[in-house]
Amino acid sequence: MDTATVRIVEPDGEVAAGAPAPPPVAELLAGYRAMVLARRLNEQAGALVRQGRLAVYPSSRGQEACQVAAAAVLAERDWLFPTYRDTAAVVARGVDPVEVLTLLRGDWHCGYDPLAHRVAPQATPLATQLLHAVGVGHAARLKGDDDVVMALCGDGATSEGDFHEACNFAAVLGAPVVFLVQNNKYAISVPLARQTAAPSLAAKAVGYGMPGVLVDGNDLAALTVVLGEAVRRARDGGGPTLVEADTYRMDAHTNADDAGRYRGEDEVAGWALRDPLLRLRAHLVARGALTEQLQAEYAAAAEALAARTRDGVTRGGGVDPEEMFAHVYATPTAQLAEQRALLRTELELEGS
Amino acid sequence: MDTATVRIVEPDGEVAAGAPAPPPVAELLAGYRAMVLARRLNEQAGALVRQGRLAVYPSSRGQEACQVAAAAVLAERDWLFPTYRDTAAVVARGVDPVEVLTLLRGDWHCGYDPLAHRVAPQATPLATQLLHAVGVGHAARLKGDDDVVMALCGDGATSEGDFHEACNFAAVLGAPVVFLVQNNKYAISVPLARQTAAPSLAAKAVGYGMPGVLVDGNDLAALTVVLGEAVRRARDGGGPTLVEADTYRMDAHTNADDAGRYRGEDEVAGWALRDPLLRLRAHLVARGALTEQLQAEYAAAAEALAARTRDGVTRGGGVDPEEMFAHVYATPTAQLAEQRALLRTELELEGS
Amino acid sequence: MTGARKLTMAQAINTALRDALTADRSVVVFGEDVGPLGGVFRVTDGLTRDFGEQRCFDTPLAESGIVGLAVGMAMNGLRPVVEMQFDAFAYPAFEQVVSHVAKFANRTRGRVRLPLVIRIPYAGGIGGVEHHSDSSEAYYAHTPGLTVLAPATNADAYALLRAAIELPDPVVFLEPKKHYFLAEEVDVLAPAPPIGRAVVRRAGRDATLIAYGPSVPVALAAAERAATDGRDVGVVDLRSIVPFDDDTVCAEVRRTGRAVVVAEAPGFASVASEVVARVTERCFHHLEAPVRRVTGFDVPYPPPELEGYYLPGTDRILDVVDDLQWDAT
Amino acid sequence: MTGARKLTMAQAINTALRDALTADRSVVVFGEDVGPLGGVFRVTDGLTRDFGEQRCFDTPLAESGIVGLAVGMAMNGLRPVVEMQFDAFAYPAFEQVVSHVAKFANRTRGRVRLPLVIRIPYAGGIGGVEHHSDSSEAYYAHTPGLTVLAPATNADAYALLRAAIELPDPVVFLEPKKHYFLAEEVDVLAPAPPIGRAVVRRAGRDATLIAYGPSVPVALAAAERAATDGRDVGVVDLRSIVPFDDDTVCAEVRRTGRAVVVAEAPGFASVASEVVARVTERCFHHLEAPVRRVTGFDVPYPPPELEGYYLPGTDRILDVVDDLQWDAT
Ligand SMILES: Cc1ncc(C[n+]2csc(CCOP(=O)(O)OP(=O)(O)O)c2C)c(N)n1
Ligand SMILES: Cc1ncc(C[n+]2csc(CCOP(=O)(O)OP(=O)(O)O)c2C)c(N)n1
Ligand SMILES: [Mg+2]
Ligand SMILES: [Mg+2]
Repeated sequence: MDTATVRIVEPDGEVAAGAPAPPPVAELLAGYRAMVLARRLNEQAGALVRQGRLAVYPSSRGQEACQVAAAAVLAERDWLFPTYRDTAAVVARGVDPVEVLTLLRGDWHCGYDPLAHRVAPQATPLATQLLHAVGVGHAARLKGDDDVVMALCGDGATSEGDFHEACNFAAVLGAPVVFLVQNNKYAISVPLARQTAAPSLAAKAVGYGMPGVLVDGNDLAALTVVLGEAVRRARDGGGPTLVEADTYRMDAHTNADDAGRYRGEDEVAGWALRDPLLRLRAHLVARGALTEQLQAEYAAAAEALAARTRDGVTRGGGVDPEEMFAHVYATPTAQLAEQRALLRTELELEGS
Repeated sequence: MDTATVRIVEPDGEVAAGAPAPPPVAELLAGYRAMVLARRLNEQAGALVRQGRLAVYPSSRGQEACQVAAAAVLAERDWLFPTYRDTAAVVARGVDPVEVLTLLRGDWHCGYDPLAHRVAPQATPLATQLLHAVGVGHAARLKGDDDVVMALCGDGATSEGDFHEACNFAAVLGAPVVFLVQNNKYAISVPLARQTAAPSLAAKAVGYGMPGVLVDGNDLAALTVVLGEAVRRARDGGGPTLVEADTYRMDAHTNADDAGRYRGEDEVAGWALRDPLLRLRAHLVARGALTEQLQAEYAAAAEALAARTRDGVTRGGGVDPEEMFAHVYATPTAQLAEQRALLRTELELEGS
Repeated sequence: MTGARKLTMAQAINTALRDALTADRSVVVFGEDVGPLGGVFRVTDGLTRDFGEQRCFDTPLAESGIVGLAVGMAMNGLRPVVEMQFDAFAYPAFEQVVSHVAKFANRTRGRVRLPLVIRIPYAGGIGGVEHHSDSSEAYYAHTPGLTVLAPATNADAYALLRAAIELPDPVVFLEPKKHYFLAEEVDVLAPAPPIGRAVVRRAGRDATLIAYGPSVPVALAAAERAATDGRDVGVVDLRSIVPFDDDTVCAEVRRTGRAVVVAEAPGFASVASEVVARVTERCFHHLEAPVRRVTGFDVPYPPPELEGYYLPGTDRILDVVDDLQWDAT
Repeated sequence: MTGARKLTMAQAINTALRDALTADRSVVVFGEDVGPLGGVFRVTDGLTRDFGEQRCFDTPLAESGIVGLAVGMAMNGLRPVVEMQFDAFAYPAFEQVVSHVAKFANRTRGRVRLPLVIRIPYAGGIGGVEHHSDSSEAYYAHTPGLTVLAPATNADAYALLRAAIELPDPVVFLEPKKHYFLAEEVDVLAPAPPIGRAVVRRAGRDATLIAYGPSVPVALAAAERAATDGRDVGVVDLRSIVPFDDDTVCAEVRRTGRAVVVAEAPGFASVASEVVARVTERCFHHLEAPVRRVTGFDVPYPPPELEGYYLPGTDRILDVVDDLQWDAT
């Protein structure tokens, strides 16, 4: 396998020497716009946590290129399997942010309709969702559909047994899955060096007999090309690909985390220079494609998204205690009906 | 990583062109002797199953070179982690065959003292024991010991999550473990092609950042060199190695299996030509090292082993129903004491 | 018209799988060795040959992988029926079962139901070495969101598996492996019992034995022996552990006033504990004696030579029945 | 001399780990984020700094790996204390726990005992999102070979963890995470209660509440409220689920004739079921009413906004106490 990192746009916005052809400028503009929105969403969600409107928020600040590219390369009939950190990717895929944040607001475990959007619930138990992704992809093939599945996980999650089983199943079945590992260098506090001794996470592809690609995860252009290619291969029956995106988590793991305990400010500052937005902006401005006016439009769209998110989350959905019993089985068991009645009686007594 | 198969002695007994230096002839003779014993043990155990003395026996016929080499390269202070199929390796390590077969006779789960022999119980839940091996190795290092651990598993077991976690933990911790995968081409009925799409199982080492070696698993000389080298590296602080032995299970999975359902006689016949015993015998006879007299001595030793095994297993150990309660906790709980008393009363009533 | 024939439980389940594969294109079967070999118990014998590799296939050897794959396939419109080779080899899939299979419908407000079946050959009595005889039902029964079935007859094995495959919710289907090779009359055309209904296998006036799966024939044998001692003991077969049929069970116990729960699993925090607890809560004033348990001991399943001492047998059951404070009446 | 100071439960456990690391060179601590970060609950705060990387270290992110590593290290003479980050994230280790941790000593006729401790922050009440509030004790309690402890006070957390680390057998140590940041008086020099002993937290004449872990303070609060209503209700804190202290529990119940078991976990086939079953079996003729349960509902743990409706609270407990057939007396 090729162990060089695929990069198209350098941190300063220049095109890398010998790089693959970048995507069309319209695509890059759309991607830049989506990153502006994603960044704003990360900030807004952080603010909602500080205001006590969200219980917690795992931010993807610094990883917006991955978030946007993962959604952008998919067709509508394709599937996205996100983790708790991939709120921005789910929103980029078109799901309403207030529905997405239902989970973190604490109203319900998943606030959107996974089948309507072809977006799985944001997975918490690490790497488990990768197997579901393989199942969805394999089922598509059995049914004669050419849908592709984009499955996300972090660097830490690659250590779990389920990561191994998912990659292996996908390769043996030839399932149409693109595994995108966002290597943001930490699993909460644990640095990559304690996670693996491999030369790269992409190198793990060798052990499964599938292509592995290491890509600059802060370079939207490169991500779009690499992931787009992997999606095409999967759609054409070429099986799965493992893509490692070299990126960085700029914020703490969540608001509850104290990143100062395990990493220095210098390191973070170094990665700020590789920011995915600044880089693409410099590139598009230099090409004359990103005008002041467009920038203002994107900023306005981002504010509108933030406002909609803030209002929706603040308004809240209202919860129904009895919903606890509603979905556990298609037809509630006698036991659950009894327990639900008990709770109802309690609530009525309280209310009276 | 190097993907060529390491081979020293060809199936016809000739030394392979460009092969590494073979081990000293005395070592090869000892190895040949041990293989003769291992083969005889496999046959004897099979006979005991047919006679109803053993409940089941997973034979390693065809894999005797792996069985013998895995034990032979270890120092006394090293550890062996065998599976259900590695009875011959455990016996080659010096454990009494009757104690080893206690498990398959049905008297108790493990009939030998794992700590006295530094041989773990034969593992049934696939790949789980590999993690224990890493733990033993890492503990040795923390205690300042330079013991090495030899951990065995099959090709099928490499698909389990625990295989992945064990390799990864070993590599990250730099644990002194040699993982020996006996790729005997089948996991019960499932052929290798349904197990992995990788070019080889040894190639999985890349994803863990450890050396991976593919070796002819029917060539005792090559196994001794490759495993010996891996043990030395581990002892010297060089960390783990993944060794794939290319071999074949000549018998059915166990006596309960019907191999005709999933593989042809041709395939089996082809592998008979690569038999590990015939090959080394041809080699040693050609070198003039293996005399008729030595052959007779080995055969006699094998018969003695078989007789001892047969007699011991046939005699049986006698079981004590109350032993069920004896070891669950160091100090029996009040609940277990009560249950034990109940059983004792029942037995007394029956006896009276 | 009747579909009655003599079938072993392995054959009954094989027939159920065949009939389901035939009736519904979305049914798929997979697991370890279920393809050309037909499973280590031959339960899937001939399915790959007759329905093709796409409908019945071998997977790589990884149980979490198998269950996780089934979750995804169920999300995408199929009805997977997976086999765990033995009870203890389902444990690697525990996280997938507890954190996903059981919770997906609830998590998604019912939008993503997972119509999948996890078949588990379970329990002992076959002289298996360690890890081949666990009674693991308590782990599943304690996990909300799972339907847990344990047939005791070959007819129920057929009918309940058909119903399980049709259910929109995930089912853990526990097959008492010691029954696999015993033949019984099975009428595949007989009306199927609804999931969640226990059945009175033997009416009795004096006491009620409550059992499921492999313990049902043991309970029936005990009742038979009790009858020769002049005691009229009934047997209820739960069939479904979750949902639980309180009505059938409690009706019997209220009538007899005495009950013993029989199960192979270790008794502590078990399904048997639950039966004792809920029957006592509901029938307290009808009880002449405490509801008792005859279960496996609280030890790891013993080696083959000792399993006869471990398993609840008729003697042990009758001793406890004898102990149900008959003098007091 | 006294070692009394105000400590949160996180600090009490941190102190226990420190004292154990100091007392015994063979103790090692590892898991996810337990090193420099000090654990997501700061329970291992400062251990790597003070005892070095060899004694307290971060592992790769894999729970089966962590427990499997601990098994091997215990085989080779060390005493590992591992942390599972949250209850539901211990499920990937289930096979290692059930098939090895619980069975190794029995498998090897006591020749290889595994003196290891698996610490699990468990249960709810902290507003955690899905998978962060499971009460998973039944899975472990049902598995023979495990010792299962659930402290309810900071003093017990200290003393029981010290005892658990010294025990030659494996222990599942359940830490009620909602207690982590509540301070209480802890005397680290106080004589430690033996493992397997329940304690009467409050004597009562009329009825007995039986609880453990996070439900103990809830039971005590309910008893307090009952007292103002003129009912003298006692509280037993199990502390140890396995082994179970029948003597202490049954002595109380025989005295009061009425009992209610309180626990957060779903009730079906749970530890609470076991308590009902065994208390009923042993105290039947002393009971004025059936032993009842106030437990979590048989649903997946709900989202934060609903957990208040799910958790057993004082109202629900008092309703059930009121229902204990007082008229009959
Ligand atoms: C099975 C499991 N174990 C532990 C956790 C707790 N946990 C949540 S996030 C996290 C770190 C994950 O790191 P990584 O995979 O790199 O993703 P990132 O958070 O960096 O995006 C851990 C340990 C979990 N969610 N699931
Ligand atoms: C976790 C687990 N799953 C399933 C099994 C049942 N089983 C026993 S041996 C076997 C095949 C193993 O194949 P392989 O690893 O290639 O070893 P071999 O038997 O060929 O030596 C299976 C599936 C098991 N023992 N453990
Ligand atoms: Mg990360
Ligand atoms: Mg094999």
